[in-house]
Amino acid sequence: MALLEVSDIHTFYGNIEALKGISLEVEEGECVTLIGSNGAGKSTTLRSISGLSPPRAGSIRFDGDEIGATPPQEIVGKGISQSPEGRHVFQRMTVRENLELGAYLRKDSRLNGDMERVFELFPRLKERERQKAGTMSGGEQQMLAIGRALMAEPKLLLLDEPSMGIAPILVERIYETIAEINRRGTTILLVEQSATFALDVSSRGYVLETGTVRLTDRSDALLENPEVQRAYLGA
Amino acid sequence: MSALRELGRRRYANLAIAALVLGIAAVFPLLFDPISGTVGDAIKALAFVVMALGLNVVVGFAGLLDLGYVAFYAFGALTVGWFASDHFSSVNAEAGIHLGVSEFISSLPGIHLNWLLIVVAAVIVTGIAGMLIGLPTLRLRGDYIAIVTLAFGEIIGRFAANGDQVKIGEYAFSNGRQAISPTDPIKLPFFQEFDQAFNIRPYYYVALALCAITLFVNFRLRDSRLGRAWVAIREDEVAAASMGVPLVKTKLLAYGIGAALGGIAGAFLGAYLNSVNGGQFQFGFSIFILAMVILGGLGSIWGVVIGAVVVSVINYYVIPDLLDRVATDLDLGFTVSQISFGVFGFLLVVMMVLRPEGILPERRRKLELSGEAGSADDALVEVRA
Amino acid sequence: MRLRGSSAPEPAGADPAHPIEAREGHTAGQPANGSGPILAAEGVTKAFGGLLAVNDINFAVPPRSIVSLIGPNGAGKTTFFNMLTGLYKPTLGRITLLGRDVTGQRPDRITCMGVARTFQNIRLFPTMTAVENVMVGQHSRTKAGLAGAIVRPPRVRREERAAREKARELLAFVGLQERVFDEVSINMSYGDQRRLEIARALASDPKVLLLDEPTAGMNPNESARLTDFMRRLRDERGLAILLIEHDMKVVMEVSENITVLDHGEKIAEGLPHEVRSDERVIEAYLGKRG
Amino acid sequence: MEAASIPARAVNTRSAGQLRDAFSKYGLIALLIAFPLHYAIVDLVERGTLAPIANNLVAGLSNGAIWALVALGYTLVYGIIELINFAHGEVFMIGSFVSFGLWGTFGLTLVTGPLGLVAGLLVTLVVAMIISGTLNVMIERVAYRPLRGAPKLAPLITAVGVSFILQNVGVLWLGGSQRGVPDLIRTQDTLIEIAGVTISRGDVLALGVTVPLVFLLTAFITRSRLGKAMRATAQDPEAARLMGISVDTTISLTFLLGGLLAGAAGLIYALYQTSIWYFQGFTAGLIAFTAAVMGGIGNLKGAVLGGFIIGIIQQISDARGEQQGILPPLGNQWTPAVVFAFLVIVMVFRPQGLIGEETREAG
Repeated sequence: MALLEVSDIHTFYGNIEALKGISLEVEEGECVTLIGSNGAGKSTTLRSISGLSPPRAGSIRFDGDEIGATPPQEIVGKGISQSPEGRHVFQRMTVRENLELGAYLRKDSRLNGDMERVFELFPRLKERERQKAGTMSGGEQQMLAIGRALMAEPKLLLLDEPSMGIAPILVERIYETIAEINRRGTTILLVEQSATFALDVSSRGYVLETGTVRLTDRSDALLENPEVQRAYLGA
Repeated sequence: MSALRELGRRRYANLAIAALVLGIAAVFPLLFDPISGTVGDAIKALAFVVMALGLNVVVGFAGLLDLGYVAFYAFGALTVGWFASDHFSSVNAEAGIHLGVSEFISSLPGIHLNWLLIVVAAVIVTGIAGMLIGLPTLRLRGDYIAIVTLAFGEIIGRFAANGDQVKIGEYAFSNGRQAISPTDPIKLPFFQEFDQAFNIRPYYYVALALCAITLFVNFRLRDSRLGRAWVAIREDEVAAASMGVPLVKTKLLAYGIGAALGGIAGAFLGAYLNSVNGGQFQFGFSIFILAMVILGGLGSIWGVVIGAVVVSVINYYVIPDLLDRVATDLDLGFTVSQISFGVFGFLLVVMMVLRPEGILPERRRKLELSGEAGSADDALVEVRA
Repeated sequence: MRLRGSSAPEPAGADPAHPIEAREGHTAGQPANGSGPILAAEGVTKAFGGLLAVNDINFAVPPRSIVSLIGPNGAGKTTFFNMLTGLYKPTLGRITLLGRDVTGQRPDRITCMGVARTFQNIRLFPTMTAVENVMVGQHSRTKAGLAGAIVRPPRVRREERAAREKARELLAFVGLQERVFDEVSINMSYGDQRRLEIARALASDPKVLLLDEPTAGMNPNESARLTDFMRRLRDERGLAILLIEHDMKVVMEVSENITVLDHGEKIAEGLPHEVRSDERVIEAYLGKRG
Repeated sequence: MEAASIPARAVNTRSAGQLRDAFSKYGLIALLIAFPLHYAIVDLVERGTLAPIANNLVAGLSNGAIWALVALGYTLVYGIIELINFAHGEVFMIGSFVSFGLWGTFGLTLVTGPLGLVAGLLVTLVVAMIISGTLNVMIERVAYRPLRGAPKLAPLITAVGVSFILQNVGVLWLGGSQRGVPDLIRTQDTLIEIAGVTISRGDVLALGVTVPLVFLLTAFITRSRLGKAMRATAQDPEAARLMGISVDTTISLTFLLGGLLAGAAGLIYALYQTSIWYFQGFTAGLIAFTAAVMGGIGNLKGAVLGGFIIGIIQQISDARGEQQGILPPLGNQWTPAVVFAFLVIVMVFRPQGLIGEETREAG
């Protein structure tokens, strides 16, 4: 049984159907990418999984439990954490406080160790530990958002457009780290508009189009698939 | 062209309802003694209908929460105090200024204008006051607008209450907590001067006529280019501006009209109550009128009329005659009259929580408050923010 | 910056290296005469706090043309739109409409002068019917004021009737079924809402129409219809259209000229096939191969 | 809170914009300084001493301490759900009433010994705080929470309604007029006098309770886990939910804190003013709201600063009943109008407040 099983979910904003029956699976330890153009439903899929925009129909099973109607704050406790689109770090709080909030639900005492682990992945954050998050660059904020999500010790990490609005050099760094996080055993579901990096680090990918899954394949195959390029740049 | 037919039907329906309501209202005072207290209460209730319909233009149509509506009542009533009493007793070498008033009043000192002229003056004074208050306010967020209008209302209330200390030369702004009294009775062309000692029905019919005119104005405005612009601003200010609706001007018009209607009602009450007491313009009165609008249904013209009547009935009959007796019978040790504003506050809370669209909801508000409208807008932002 | 293609009508002698000087002649106050741009931005910049959302963009919309603005998420396209329509005031730079400086004008003034727009997230007036929405769109082209509304003289009645008829014509023009004309907009289907928004924008008789992701949420069929429709607007109504769009099929098919933004900067400009094969554009969209 | 929607205020108004910008930066500060400065000059010229204005300032600070506590409640709540909790003033009023009631129950009188008095007052403080806090939480549950998704004006209207209900609870409780409170601590007694400037026992009490409470609150919000959850929710409610923070619980906690402070303020007010009545909450509420806005709503430091500023303005206005200098005679019948005039000026020219930039930046 897969760690995450999404079957035929329909998610609405008002009376607009943003997801028209999305199904996908993520196995334990995998890194899976959702790609597609703007408005294809990638972010909505993540939001449905994390509970922010619960689906109106269909089922989401995580680790054997149905979580389609569970509120987000409880889903975090079950082991899914998300780095949301646009980062959404707490601007007026320090890097350290942001990371502490990432571990909000954890009662154990290994926080400091975990924070060191995040600092090890993102040495930049260590340098800025006492700085207000809002004063950092977009790339640093992205690192913080990912680090914050890791602090929840998730079984499944949802990353929404980690490259958005970030300088190319930093994008590379962030993707190296994402690959590293996955190597260390965290399952990752990734949403990305810039497909190349994402497909490089993931094993499988889904191509979304207007709220449906257009095709799915191994990442290397998708990279070569002319249809993927067409989806982005038109024929 | 089914839409036009539909519109036509609606118009006739409204006319029919209006004729029926006004007809019943016209017969009402004949059922009572000419100086019956019930008719007196009804007269005040009719003035409140005018005010509630005025506030409805601001809050219901344009969506601007005004918590200082009492200011316009104050200005309207003060207009009577200034121009229909001996308040400015030394003008014209104590001979007074008189225009279109009865022979007896013509012999009194002070400024005495015919009531119709005073209504015109009140419209001008309150309209200008409304725009002056509105101008600096309207750039603000909705909840800030509410507080600033409240502050203005309180400031003006303070000026009225301590107006005896505010003097330009020898002329005071008001008589302070000592009322400006007596004010002149209403006199209309072709009619005898209204004499409250024998018959208050003429006042009733004047109030009813004001209601009818106000209703007419409300309906006309609602179904006009301006009315559409108000709804547009209320529902999406950014989109409205992008469609060419000038925000400040359009909002100011709503303020001005609401203020003018409040002023007209104030001018009527000032004359009917025979005195203008500077201490009476308090925040509670704004809430009293707001409760009528909320209870009836924000934006719904007939709803607001019902709301005004219901709240007036509660205020003049249910609380003093029914609830107070119950309280006395149960020996509660207090009267409900003491806490009448608490009752109106309670009405506000209950209505907003249980039936925010009011007794007789307006079609649009029902959609807005049910949470269907507007949700799509915010949500789609999330799709590709 | 890349050279413009020849098919896009450009101000005579426009030199891409010196765009501001090049356009000076057209901004001196004379109206566009078919050769100058209808809408032009010169060195337009918007900073939010320390963040440069849009940086020094030069841009022109020639008359009777369809030009597009593309770029990845967060590139600053909508911010740029909001400056063109007066919702944001540029931090630096100048925006001209038919040669008149409109930088920082109020949005309703800009609409009145001939710029209309739609919104990325559809911003209809939810409880108004389709016809009423379009009638609000005519606000700047109708006159009835306070007294007119109350007295309703024949002039106002005529205006009202004409506005209503024009609204229905526009709704039919954008392809809405007559049965939804009096439907409250919140209850309309998504595609119909998109169409209605365009009708509402057209109601102000614009010279330039700004469409912000009009095909978002449409299926390929609907998108294709919209593409045809944009051409009709240009050819039949003589409109200039500025399009923000993520559906590249639509963009490539319909645009005469494409400008690409990334991180608030213009990274490319040119004909569709030029833009498509531009290395920087591919990188911006797909990411650089490491 | 929705990231990409265009805030209404972004719709720019061009004319008078620059003038307003300039005024909003310096004009307000200048105005605030000019007000006491005017009377300082008057005192110096007419009486040759600065003692009267200095005494105004001292009394103003004590008053301001009360407003600061109430203002913190407005600012906390506004920071987290963007609602002007109109009923907050009444929660403060209930704090005064509870304190008064408890003194009767405990039998605290003018002759109670110092030990008993201190113990009695401390117990009163705790109970008043708890009751006001609980009341505030209940108000949120009943009147605001059901309207969480509704248009913003809906909860504001219920807030006004709740305010009226509580005022009338006050009327039933202690009647419709001012009620004298035993002057338990002999408020007016001078503790220190320097060059005609007196510091009374009341001044010490007001600041002595307020300052530690403000520090406690600050420490709670900056250091504790729940405090961090509050700040996180205020900054980005959706991201807070992704951290596992329950937004409902956090909002309740915010109302609790605001209520606790209002309860403490109620007790100080009763002791300090030695008279209480049902209407005190309405005026105090608006004064404190003005303070919160003046400081920059959503900003704790700002609320405290605003509280002190408004306290001083109010005290000066109360004390200057005769014509002095270029300003007309004021006096306490005009004080609300003076405070509201400042409210209007702040709202119109600098709605973000004096140090408002730190709060709620866009996005």
